[in-house]
Amino acid sequence: MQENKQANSPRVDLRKKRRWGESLIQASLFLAGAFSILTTIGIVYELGKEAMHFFSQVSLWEYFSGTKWNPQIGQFGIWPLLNATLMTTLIAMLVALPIGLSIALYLSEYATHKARQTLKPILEVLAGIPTVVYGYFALTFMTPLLRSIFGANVVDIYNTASAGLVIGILVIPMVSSMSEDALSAVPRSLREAAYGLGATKLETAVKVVLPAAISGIMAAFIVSISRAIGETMIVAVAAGAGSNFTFNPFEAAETMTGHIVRISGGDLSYDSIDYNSIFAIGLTLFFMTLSLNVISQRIVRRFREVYE
Amino acid sequence: MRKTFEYEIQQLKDNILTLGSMAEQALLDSVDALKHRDIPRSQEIYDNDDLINAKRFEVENAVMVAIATQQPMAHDLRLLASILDIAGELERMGDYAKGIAKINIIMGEQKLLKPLVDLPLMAEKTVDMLHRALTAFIEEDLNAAKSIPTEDDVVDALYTQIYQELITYVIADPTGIERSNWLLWAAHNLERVGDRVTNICERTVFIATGELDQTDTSN
Amino acid sequence: MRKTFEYEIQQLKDNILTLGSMAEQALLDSVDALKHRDIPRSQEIYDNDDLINAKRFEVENAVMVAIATQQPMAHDLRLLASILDIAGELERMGDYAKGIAKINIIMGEQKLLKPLVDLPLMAEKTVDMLHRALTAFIEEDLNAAKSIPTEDDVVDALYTQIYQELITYVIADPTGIERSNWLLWAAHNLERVGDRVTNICERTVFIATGELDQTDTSN
Amino acid sequence: MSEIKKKEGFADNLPERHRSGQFWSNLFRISTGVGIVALIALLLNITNSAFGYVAIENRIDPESLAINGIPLEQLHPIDLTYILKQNVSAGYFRNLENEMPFEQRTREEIYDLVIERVVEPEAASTWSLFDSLFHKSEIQAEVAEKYPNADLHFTSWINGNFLVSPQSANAERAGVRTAVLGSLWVIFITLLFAFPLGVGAAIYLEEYAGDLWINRLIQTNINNLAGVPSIIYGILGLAIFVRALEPVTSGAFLGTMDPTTANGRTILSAGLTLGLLILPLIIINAQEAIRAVPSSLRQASFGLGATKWQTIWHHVLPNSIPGILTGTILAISRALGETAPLVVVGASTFITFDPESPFSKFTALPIQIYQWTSRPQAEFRNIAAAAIIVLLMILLSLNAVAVVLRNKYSNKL
Amino acid sequence: MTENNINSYAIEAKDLNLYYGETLAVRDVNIQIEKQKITAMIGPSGCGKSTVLRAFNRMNDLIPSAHANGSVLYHGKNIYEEDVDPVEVRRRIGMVFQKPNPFPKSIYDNVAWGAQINGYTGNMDDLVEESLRGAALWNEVKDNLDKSGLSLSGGQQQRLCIARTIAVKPDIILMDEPASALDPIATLKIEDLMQELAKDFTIIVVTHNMQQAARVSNFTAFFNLGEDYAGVLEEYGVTAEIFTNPKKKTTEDYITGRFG
Amino acid sequence: MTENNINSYAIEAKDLNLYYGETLAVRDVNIQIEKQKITAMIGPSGCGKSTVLRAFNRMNDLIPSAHANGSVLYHGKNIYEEDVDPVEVRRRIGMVFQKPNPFPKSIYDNVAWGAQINGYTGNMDDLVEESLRGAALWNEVKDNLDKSGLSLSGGQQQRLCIARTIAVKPDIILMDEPASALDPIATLKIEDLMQELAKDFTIIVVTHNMQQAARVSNFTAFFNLGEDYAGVLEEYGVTAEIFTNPKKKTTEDYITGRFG
Ligand SMILES: Nc1ncnc2c1ncn2[C@@H]1O[C@H](COP(=O)(O)OP(=O)(O)OP(=O)(O)O)[C@@H](O)[C@H]1O
Ligand SMILES: Nc1ncnc2c1ncn2[C@@H]1O[C@H](COP(=O)(O)OP(=O)(O)OP(=O)(O)O)[C@@H](O)[C@H]1O
Ligand SMILES: [Mg+2]
Ligand SMILES: [Mg+2]
Ligand SMILES: O=P([O-])([O-])[O-]
Repeated sequence: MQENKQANSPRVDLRKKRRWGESLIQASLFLAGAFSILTTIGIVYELGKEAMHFFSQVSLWEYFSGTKWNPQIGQFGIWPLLNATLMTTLIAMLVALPIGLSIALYLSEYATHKARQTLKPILEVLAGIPTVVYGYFALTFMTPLLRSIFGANVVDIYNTASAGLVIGILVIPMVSSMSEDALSAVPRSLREAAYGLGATKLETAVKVVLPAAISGIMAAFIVSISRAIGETMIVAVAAGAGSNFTFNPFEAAETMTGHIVRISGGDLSYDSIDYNSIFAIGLTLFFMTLSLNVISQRIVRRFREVYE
Repeated sequence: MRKTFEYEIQQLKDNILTLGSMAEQALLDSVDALKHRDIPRSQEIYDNDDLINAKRFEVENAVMVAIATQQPMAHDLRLLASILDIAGELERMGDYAKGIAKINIIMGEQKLLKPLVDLPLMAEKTVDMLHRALTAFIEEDLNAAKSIPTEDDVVDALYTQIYQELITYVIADPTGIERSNWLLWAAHNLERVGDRVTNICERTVFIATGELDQTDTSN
Repeated sequence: MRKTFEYEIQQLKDNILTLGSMAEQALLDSVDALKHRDIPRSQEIYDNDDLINAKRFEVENAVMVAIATQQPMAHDLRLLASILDIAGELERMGDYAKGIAKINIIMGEQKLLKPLVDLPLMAEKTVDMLHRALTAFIEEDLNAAKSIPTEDDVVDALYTQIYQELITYVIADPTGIERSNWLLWAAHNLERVGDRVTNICERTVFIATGELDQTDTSN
Repeated sequence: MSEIKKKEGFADNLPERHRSGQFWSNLFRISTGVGIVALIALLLNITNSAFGYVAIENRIDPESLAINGIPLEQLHPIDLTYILKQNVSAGYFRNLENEMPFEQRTREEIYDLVIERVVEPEAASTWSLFDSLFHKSEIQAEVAEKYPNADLHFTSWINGNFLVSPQSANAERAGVRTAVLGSLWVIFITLLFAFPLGVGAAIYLEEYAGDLWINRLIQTNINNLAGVPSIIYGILGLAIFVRALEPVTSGAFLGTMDPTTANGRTILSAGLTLGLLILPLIIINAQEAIRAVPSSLRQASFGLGATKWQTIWHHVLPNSIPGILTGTILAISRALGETAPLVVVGASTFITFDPESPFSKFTALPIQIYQWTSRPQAEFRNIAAAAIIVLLMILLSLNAVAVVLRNKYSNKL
Repeated sequence: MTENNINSYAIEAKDLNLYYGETLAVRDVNIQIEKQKITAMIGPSGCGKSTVLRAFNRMNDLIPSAHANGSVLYHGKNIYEEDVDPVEVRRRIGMVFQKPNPFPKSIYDNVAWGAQINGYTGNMDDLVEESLRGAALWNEVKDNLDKSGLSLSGGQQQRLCIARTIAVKPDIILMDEPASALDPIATLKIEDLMQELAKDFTIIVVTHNMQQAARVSNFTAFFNLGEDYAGVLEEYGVTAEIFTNPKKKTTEDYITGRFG
Repeated sequence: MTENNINSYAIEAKDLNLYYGETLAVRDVNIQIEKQKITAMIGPSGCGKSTVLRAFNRMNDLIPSAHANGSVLYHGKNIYEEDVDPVEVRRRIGMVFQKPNPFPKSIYDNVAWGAQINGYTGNMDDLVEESLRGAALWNEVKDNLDKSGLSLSGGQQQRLCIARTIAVKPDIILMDEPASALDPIATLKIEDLMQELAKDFTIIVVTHNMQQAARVSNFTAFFNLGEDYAGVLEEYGVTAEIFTNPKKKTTEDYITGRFG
C-alpha cells in the first residue's frame, strides 16, 4: 500500500473544485422540470381567458343553474351536459367498481401464479385499447345489444346507457390494476399473520388485506371516476349529439366532453360564443377532474406512508 | 431484563452459600470430632467430602453453562469467574476439613497430645470469617470484604501459639512427635482456611471494582 | 475463521507455558538453594514470586477479556475455564516454591538437619510431571493426561520416606524438631505440587471430553 | 381432527366459514370472467365487421368494356386510356392529363382509374363475418332477390390495398395510408418533444430537487396534469399551438408554408399537443424507473468520491433506462390512440395526399376511425373495423416491445 | 395409556421430507418437541429451519410449489393427512414472524380479530386485556387501545403480534426469528417474554442468533446443509448440553464459529 | 511539531453537533480516532451512531435536512469548512454500507470504477487484483471477473464492496453495520477481513451487535440517548476495558443487557 502511505502525507488538498459542467446540467434539468408548470399555467390561463369572454356574455348563474343548452338560441345552462356526464359516469362506475375490485381480489388473492401471469396482460390489453375503439364497440355492439334486450323502441340508437356501460368496461382494468397494486402492496407478512391465526382465505382477503389496502382502492375508485368524467370518444360516438336534460339512460344526451368535440370538430369561427363556450365547459371539466385527482393523490400518499 | 440470567446468577449465589455452609459445617465438625476423639463422626465427615466436591463441580458446570448461554460481560462476567474461583476455594476448605477428619481417624486409639483449646477457637474464628466473607460476597459488601482479611492476623497468631506449644511438648517428650505433627497439621489446615477466606474477599473486591489486588497468602 | 480468537487462545496457551516454566524454575531453584543453603538466592526466589502472581493475574485478565469479547462456547469455553484454573494452580505452585525459599531464609544460620537427597529427587520428579502435564494440556494429549496422575504415587512414596526419616531424627534429638519441621514442610509443599499436577491433568481431560472426574487430591 | 378436543370458549364455526369462502371466491372468478368476456366481445365485434360478404354492384359491367374479346384486365394501357376518355368528363380527363401525362403512367394506375371512374363498383350491401359464415345461403338468397346485378364477394376489409391507399370518399377504395403516415409523423414530433423534456424533468425531480416549495409544486403539478382529461389538452393545443403560435406551427416563420395549409392545424401542433399530454406520463414513469434504482447504489457511488452527475450518468441512468423506455413506449401508445385532442386541435378528416413536413395538414388513424364510425353508411363501419385492427396491431407490437424491455429490466436488478 | 403416549410431546415430526417443487429442501427430520418448553432451531442460512418450522402448522401450504412427505404428529394425528383442515391446524398452532406484522387496525382489534373469526364466545374485552398482559404489553398500551397497531415501536409491535397469537389460545407458538428485526433491548424483552410464555405454551423458535438460542431455549435443534444441499437435523438435545458439550463435530464447529 | 500533532489521529471530532432540520440528533461529540486501529461505535437504536459515522465523510450532505455544527478534523483540516469539497473528502474516507450494494456491473468494473473516476493512472488490472486480494475475495472470483457483482453471495458481495472501497486507496474506511445483513459465517469472514484491513487502514465500524464490537475492535465508543433524545458519546476507550470493566453504569447496563 505504497500509495496509501502517500495519501497519509500532510499535503492533503480538500479544496473545492468548480465543476461548471455539473452546474449547467443541473440548471437545464431544472428547466425541464419547471416546464410542466407552464402547461398548467397555459391551461388555466387559456381556458380562463376564453371562459371570461364567455362569462362576459352569459352570467355564471345562468350557466350553473340553467337546464337548457341551446347555443343557437342563446341558452347556456350547463345542466343537460353535466347531467349526461354524471349519468354516464354513474353507470360506468356501477359496472367498473364491483367488477374491477372483484378482479383485483381474484388476481391478488386467489389466482395461481400462472393464471395471474396470463390474466394481467390480457387486462392490460383492455386498458391499452384506444377509446375511439370503445366508441365503435359501444355503437356497433352495446347499443344493438341493449336494443335487442329492451326493445328498439325503448332504446335510442344513441344513448347514455350504452356509452356508460362501455366506459365502465374501459375503466375496469384501471380499477382492477390500481386496486391490485394496492392489494399486492399489502405485505405478504400480513396475510401470513392472518392465516397463522386460523383465518380462511376469504377472511384474510376481505377482512385483512382489503382494509389494509382500502385507501389505495379508494384512490383507484376516485381516479376512475375522474377518468370516466373526462372520457370523450365513447360518448362522442355513442351517447348522441345535442343536449338533452333527461334521466332516462336510454335516451340520447350529450355530455360535456361530447359537446366540446362536436363543436370543435366543425369549422367554428374563433370569436363566436360557441367557440368560447367550449372553454367554459373545459374549465368546468378541468376543475372537476382536478379536485378528484387531488383527493385521490392525498389518499395515495397516506397509503404509501403506511407501507413504505 | 434478562430475567433468566438474573435467575441463574441468583441460583449460583445460592449454591455458593450452600457450598460455603457445607464447608463451614465440615470444618467445625471435624475439629469437634477431633476434640472429642469421635472417630465415626470423622469418618462421616471424611466420606461426605464427596458431596462438597460434587457441589463444587455442579457450580462450576452451571457457571460454564451460564457463560456459554448468557454471554456475560463486565460485572456479570467478573461475578461468574469469581464464583468459579470461590467454589474452588470452598471445595479446598472441604478438603482441609477432610484432612482434619483423616487425622482423627489415623490417630486411632492414641490419645491427644494435649486437650484441644486453641484449635477449636481457631476453627470458630476461621469459620466465622468465612461466613462473613461469603455474606460480603453475596451482598458485594466492599467494606466487609476489605476488613475481613485483616483479621487473619488473629488466626495466624493462634497458629503460632499452637505451634510453639506443640514444639515445647515434643521437646519434652520426643515420642509425641507424631501426635504433635497431627495437631500441627490440623492447625495448619485451619490457618490455610484463613488464607482462603482472604482470597474470597479479594474476589469480592474484584467483582465490585474490577481490580484484583492480591494479598500475599503463601506460607 | 475467528482468527483473532484463535490467536488469543494461542497467546493464552503460551502464557500458561511461560507461567508453568516460571513455576518449574522456582521450584527447582528453591530446593537447590535450600540444599546449598544459598540464602540470597532464596531471597531472590521469594521476591520473584510477585512476578508469577502478576503473570497469573495477567492470564486471568486475558481470559476474562476473551470471554467478554469472544463469547466462547463448548470446547473453547472449557479451554478458557481450564486456563483460569490452571493459572491458579501454577501460581499456587509458585507459592510453594516461595514457601520453600522462605524456609531457607528462616533457617538462617542453622544447619540442615540432614543433607538433602530425597527432597531434590522429589522436586525433580514433580517438576518433570508438571512439565509433561503442561505439554499434555497444550497438545490436549488425553493419554498423557490420564497416565501422569498415576505417577503421583512415586511422589507420595518419597514424601512418606522423608517423613519417616525426619521423625527418626527428631526422636533421636528432640531439639531438632524445628529444623525437622522445616524440611517436612518443604517436602509437604512438593507433595502438594504433585496433587496440583493431577488437577491440571484432570482439566486437560475435561477440555477434551467435557467430563471432569476428580481424583481425590486432599490430604 | 376428532381426536383433538374442541377448543374451549370458541364456537365450532369452521364449516360455515368455508362455505361462505367458496361462495365469494366463485363470485370473484365470475367477475374476472366478465372482464375477459368484454375484451373478447370487443375483439370479436371488430373482427366481425372487418370481414364478410359484400354485394358489389357495378355501374358498368366490366365485361361490356372488353375490346375485341380481350377482357378489361388484359387491355393495353392505350386502350384503357381510351376507355377512360370515353367515359369521363373532358375536364376531369384534362385534369388527370395535367397531373401526369398518361404516357408516363403505369398500366396498373390507368386500370385502377378505369375501375374507379368507369366501372364504379359499389357495395350494395355488406354482411358481418358471423352472418357470412353461418347464414351463407340466406345471404345468397337475399342478394339474388334484392341485388340481381351484384356480385357476392367474401371480402377482407383489411387488405393490401387498404394499407397503401389514401383516404377516399368511397369505402371500397379508401385506405389508411395517409392516416398511418400522419400518425407516425405526429408521434415522431411528440417523442422529439416529450422524451428529452420528460426524462430531464424526471432526473431533476428524483436526483436534484430538494424539499423546496418549488419542487413540491412541480411534482404536485405533474401528478395533477397526468389526470387532466385529454380533451382539455386538445383545447389547450387549440388555443396555444393552433392559434397563438400559428406563425410557428404553420411554418410561416420559415416561409415554407405548406400550400395546402393556411393555418396552424398542422402535424406540428398535433405533435406538440400530444407531447404535452404524455409529458406527465413520461415524467412519472421515468421517475418511477429512476426511483427503482436503489439508493444504496447512489450511496456507494458517492462513497467512492463520485460527483453527482457521475453518479447519475454511470449508475442511475444505465440502470433505469429500460424502465424509462418501457414507460415511454406505453406513453407513446397512449398518444397513438388519442382522438379527442386531435379532433379539437383540428385534424383534417379527409386528406388524400401524404404528409410531407411538420407543417402539413394531418389526419391520424384514430381520427380516421372516428370519422368512419360516424358515417351513416354501413360499409364505413367495415373499414373502420379494419382501421381499428391496423391500429391495434401497431399498439400490440409497441406493447410487445415494452414487455420485452420490462422483462429484461426485472431480471437485472 | 395410548392417550398418555399420544400426548407426551407437543408435536412430533417423523421422517419428514420437505420439497419445493422437485428440490428436496429438508431431508428426513425426526424430532419430538417437548411440551411447555422452548425449543430453538439453529443452523446456517438456507438449511431449512424456516421450512421445517412452517411445516409444523402447514404454513408451507401457502407456497404453491411446497409439499411435504412423512408425518407431523399433533395430538397423535398426522396433520398432513387428507382429512385435516389446515385452518383448524393453524388456529391451534400459532405463528409469530420475523418482521413484526400487526394488522393496520387498532391495538384492540389486532388482538380481538383472530378470536372473533374463530368464534370466540367469551368476553372480548377480558380476552384482549388478558392477551396483552400475557404479552407484557398491557401497561404500555392500556390507555391507547384504539391507536393503530402500526404506531407502536418495533418491539411493541412484535409483542402485539404475540398477544394476537395467544388470544386464539393455541397450544404451540411457532416463532421465525422473532427478534431479528429488533434492537438488542427489544430483543431481550421478547426473550424474557418467551420464557414467560413457556409456562403456558410450547414454543418453537427459529433463530439465526446462536447466542439467543443459548439464552432462551431449553432444547436446541441444530440443522445443517447435507451434502446434497438438503437440510438435515444434525443434533438435537438439551440447550446447555449443546452449547457446552455438543456431540457432533459439526455442531461444535458451528456454535464456535469455525464453519466453512 | 505541529505537523506531528496534526497527524497523530486519523480523524477527530470536536464539539460536533449534528442536526436533522431543527432536531438535534447528536450532541457535543468529542472523539479521537486512532490510526490503523478498529474503532467500534455501539449504542441503542436511534442514538445517532450512523449519523456520527456519516458525518465523518460528509455523507450526511446527501440528506437535505442534515447539517453539522462543530468540527471534524482530518489531517488538521475541518472538513466542514466552506472551501472543503465533500467529493474530495469521500475519496479519502471511504464507506461500506449495511446492505451489500455492488454496482450491477462486472466484478472487475465494480472494483475499477471508483479508481477510474478518480483518475487512477496506474495499471488497472493490477489494482483490481490487489484490491480483491486485499478484500480476501481474489481466490473466489479470479476466474469470473466479468461475472456480475450481483451474482455473488451476500458475504462475497460485501467483500466486493470492501474491495471497491480500498481500490480508491482511502485513509479511513467507515462501515455502517457491515455484517448485519449477513449470516453468522459470512459475518465472521468480514470480521476477520476487518482485522486484516486494519493493518493498512483506519476502520470505524458501527454495529448493533455488541459481541461483534467486542470481537473485532480495538477501541469502543458507546453512544447513548441523552435526556433530550439527542445522542451523546457516553464512554470511549479500549475495547477490552469497556467490555470487562466499563467506567459508567449506563455502559455496563447496556453491554450486559440491563437497559431500559
Ligand atoms: N418459496 C420457496 N421456493 C423455493 N425454494 C425455497 C423457498 N423458500 C425456501 N426455499 C429454499 O429452501 C431451502 C431452505 O430455506 P429456508 O428458508 O427454510 O432456510 P432457513 O434455514 O430458514 O434460512 P434462513 O436462515 O436464511 O432463514 C433454501 O435452499 C431455500 O432456497
Ligand atoms: N434522514 C433523517 N431525517 C431525520 N431524522 C433522521 C434521519 N436519519 C436519522 N434520523 C434521526 O436521527 C437519530 C439518529 O439516527 P441514526 O440513524 O444515526 O441512529 P443509529 O444509532 O444509527 O440507529 P440504528 O442503530 O437504528 O441504525 C434518530 O432519532 C433518527 O430518527
Ligand atoms: Mg428462515
Ligand atoms: Mg444506524
Ligand atoms: O491447597 P493448598 O496446598 O494451597 O493449601
